[in-house]
Amino acid sequence: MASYRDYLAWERLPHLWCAGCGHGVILKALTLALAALEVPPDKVVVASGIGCSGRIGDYVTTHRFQGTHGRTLAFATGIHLARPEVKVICVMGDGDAAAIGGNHLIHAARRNVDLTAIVPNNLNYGMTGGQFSPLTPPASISSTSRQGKAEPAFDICHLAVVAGASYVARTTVYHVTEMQKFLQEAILKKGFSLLEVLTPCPTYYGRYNALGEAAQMLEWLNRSVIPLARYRQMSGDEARYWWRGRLVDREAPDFLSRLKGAG
Amino acid sequence: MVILILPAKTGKQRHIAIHLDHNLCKRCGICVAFCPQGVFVTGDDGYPVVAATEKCTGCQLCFYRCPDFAVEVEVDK
Amino acid sequence: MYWQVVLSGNGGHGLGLAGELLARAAGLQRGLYAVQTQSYGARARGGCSQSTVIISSQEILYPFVEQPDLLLALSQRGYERNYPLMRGGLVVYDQEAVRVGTRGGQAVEYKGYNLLRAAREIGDEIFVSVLSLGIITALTGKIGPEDMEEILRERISGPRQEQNLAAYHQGLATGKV
Amino acid sequence: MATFFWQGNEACAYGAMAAGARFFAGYPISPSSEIAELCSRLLPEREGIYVQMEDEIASLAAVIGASVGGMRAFTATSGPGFSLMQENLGFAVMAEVPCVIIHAQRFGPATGIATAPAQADVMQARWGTHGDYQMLVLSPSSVQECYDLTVAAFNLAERFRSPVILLTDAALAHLRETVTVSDTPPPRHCRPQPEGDSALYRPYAPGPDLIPAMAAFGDCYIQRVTGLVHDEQGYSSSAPAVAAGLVRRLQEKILLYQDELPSPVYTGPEEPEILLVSYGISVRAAQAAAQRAQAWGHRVGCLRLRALWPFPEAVIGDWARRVRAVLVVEMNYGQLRREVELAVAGRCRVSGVNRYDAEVVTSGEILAALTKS
Repeated sequence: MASYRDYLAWERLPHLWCAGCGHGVILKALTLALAALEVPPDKVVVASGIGCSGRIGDYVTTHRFQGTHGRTLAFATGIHLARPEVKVICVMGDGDAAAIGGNHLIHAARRNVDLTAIVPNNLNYGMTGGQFSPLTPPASISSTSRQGKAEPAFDICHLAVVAGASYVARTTVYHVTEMQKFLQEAILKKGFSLLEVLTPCPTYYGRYNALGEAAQMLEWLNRSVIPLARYRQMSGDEARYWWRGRLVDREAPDFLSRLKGAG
Repeated sequence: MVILILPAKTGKQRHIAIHLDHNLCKRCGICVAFCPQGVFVTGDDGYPVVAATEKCTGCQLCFYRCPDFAVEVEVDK
Repeated sequence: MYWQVVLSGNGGHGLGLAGELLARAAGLQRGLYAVQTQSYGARARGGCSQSTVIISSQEILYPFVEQPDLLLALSQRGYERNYPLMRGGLVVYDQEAVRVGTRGGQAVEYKGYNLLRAAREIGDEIFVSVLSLGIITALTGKIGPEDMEEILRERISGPRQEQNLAAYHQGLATGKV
Repeated sequence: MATFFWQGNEACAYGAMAAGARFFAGYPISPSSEIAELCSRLLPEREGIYVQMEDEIASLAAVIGASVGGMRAFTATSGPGFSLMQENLGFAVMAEVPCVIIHAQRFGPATGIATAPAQADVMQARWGTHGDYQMLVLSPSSVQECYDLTVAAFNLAERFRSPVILLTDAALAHLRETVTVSDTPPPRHCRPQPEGDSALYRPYAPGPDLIPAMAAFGDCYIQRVTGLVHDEQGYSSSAPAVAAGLVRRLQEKILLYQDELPSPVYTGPEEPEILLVSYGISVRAAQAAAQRAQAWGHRVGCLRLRALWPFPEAVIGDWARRVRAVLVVEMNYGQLRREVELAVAGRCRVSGVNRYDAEVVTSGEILAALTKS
């Protein structure tokens, strides 16, 4: 039986992420998921972009691809089409996936490319010093919104659903068991799957918004999310929570099947 | 590498070993805060200390929650 | 031989294809050197369109027409744009679409036909290009009529082949008169 | 031997097929779109993949991904799209991913004139992406060369583990000429493959000729690809020694083997007095002008550059000792002329024949310039 240890480049640890950063939790969940599914390391590509989450490839024993900022899904589309037998798992932060890479996300979901996209959403650009991202909640303090973020945020999960993804879910690093389950479902899903994981950035977002240290931030995340079913019954002001759960899980032909069908 | 191995016996006759790796630990305090049984306390140097091994139920939450691969809980049935 | 041809008119006249057919008929069928270009505006129908062909017995260094020896003018604009470059040769033009009142070169010969009307009578204005190729083939004698027909059969297949061949033969007959 | 009557764009697409390309990702743009159109038909017939991406950034990204997946991959574009590709062009340099970019130059800057030719992107091709690097750039001047140099571009990409740019232009892209194709497929150079114990494979350890062996994703050799400065294992690093070693190897792996690139071709009298230096479609006017000048008894020769970058500095330097003047014929305000001046280093006079009005330069213009030289 495979162990998560087989997927982790131990000699590369400790990783570069800050104390209390949730990226390590997501990395562990990924290695556990791959072990549980018994996917051989040489049949996995971990593809990432730029920013804190972009470094994830430095810590795995699988194939690794780190592209340019925001373009991960476009690179991954090429990798997948050339090597469909390999699982391509894309890890992109909120800035990576929703800002500079937003268009690629829409089109990867629309084509329903058989990729797994994990979006660790730490609500800001950590690597560059805590600037706001499209997914930063409005009124948040960041290093580029000292008076509070003027822009609204958007729901990247609903975007992926509308665009055509086969599987979309959201959870947090607080909900480790749920994260594990969703991750395995996402990896197994044929077609485009997206898992958004809310994760603490105590160094910037937590500090700027007085949310406390890592443990307090996790508690804050736990208080800030509610199950999807309950969220759907809410309206108006109450809907300021994040929902968590499985937003869509549906069957649709993936991009390569369509290409081969047309070819 | 510093590894503290603390074998423990619960009432249910399970052998539990909690491994803490100081080389990997970044002292974020998550294991201390979230252990449902209060197994960990924070030491003077900021690192977690296993204070009450006998309370550990082997639930593994500290392992899943640790962002730094610094905690492992071995449970022998 | 160094023969420079300009086929000018509007988008939808099939001039790009006509240029290609002319060059292929010359270049591939008779061992001559041939090059072809065509103007590319926005790739929508309508508007000015032009195709040029050079046919030469020697390797063609410069592939663009500098001084046309033959001008097919299916639009006034195409005519105005090209006739000042001519120092001789032949202008084949559509009598309804082009007024050649402002004639250019001294040694230039003019032949007017109702090309577009004839094409429409065959079924579509697009047949004007192949009809004109028939006329040019007959008038100039630079291309073997059977070579042109072979290329036509090779390049245009499907339901439109017959109409195109009809247009070509009508052109040949018209040019011989 | 078979002969075809192809457009420049068609010759590029067929050249890519002959070179073994099986993946095309692109975004429609004039005047290169016929390449995409043709590939959408030719590739599925050959068990290959045609994919139309959401923009040119994504197109080159997908090409790079497919190449690391083990396929020979390419894209085609023009100025505005080429500008967007600069980001991932640099990535391909840094990560050493073989790929081919066919760039049919059009009139610019910006949207310019979408269907009119220019040769104003020769410097962008060399220096467009940021950082310190060498770029491999080829420039065909006939439809035959569109075919031949596309084949060469794929082989050079594999040989050097580098992107290779094929610079055509709007005039050449749509010019139809006869192309002769050999019945036997052209020789194929393949990227070096890892051998031996997979546990010992280091993705960026230099092999023969400084080129690292390249595993594909899915092989038992674990491949690590990144655009960050990386060590031989493919792990990111910010150590100065690692950075310096990487930049030096990226430069030297090309500079030390520059003579493997298609060399400049000279036509004209043995001892010319004046040398026309040109590339791309402008060569055609230069050759016609040289021929006419020779017919009038002038000793004018023409040097046709096939590889623009790395610049054939030594060849130009040698010619500068033998001629009275060099005229650089190009369709821009004077881009490659500066490079020629550097190579000539004052040994003879250098001037330019430049056309920048969206029309192809004519032999008459060159002859007029010759009389002044």
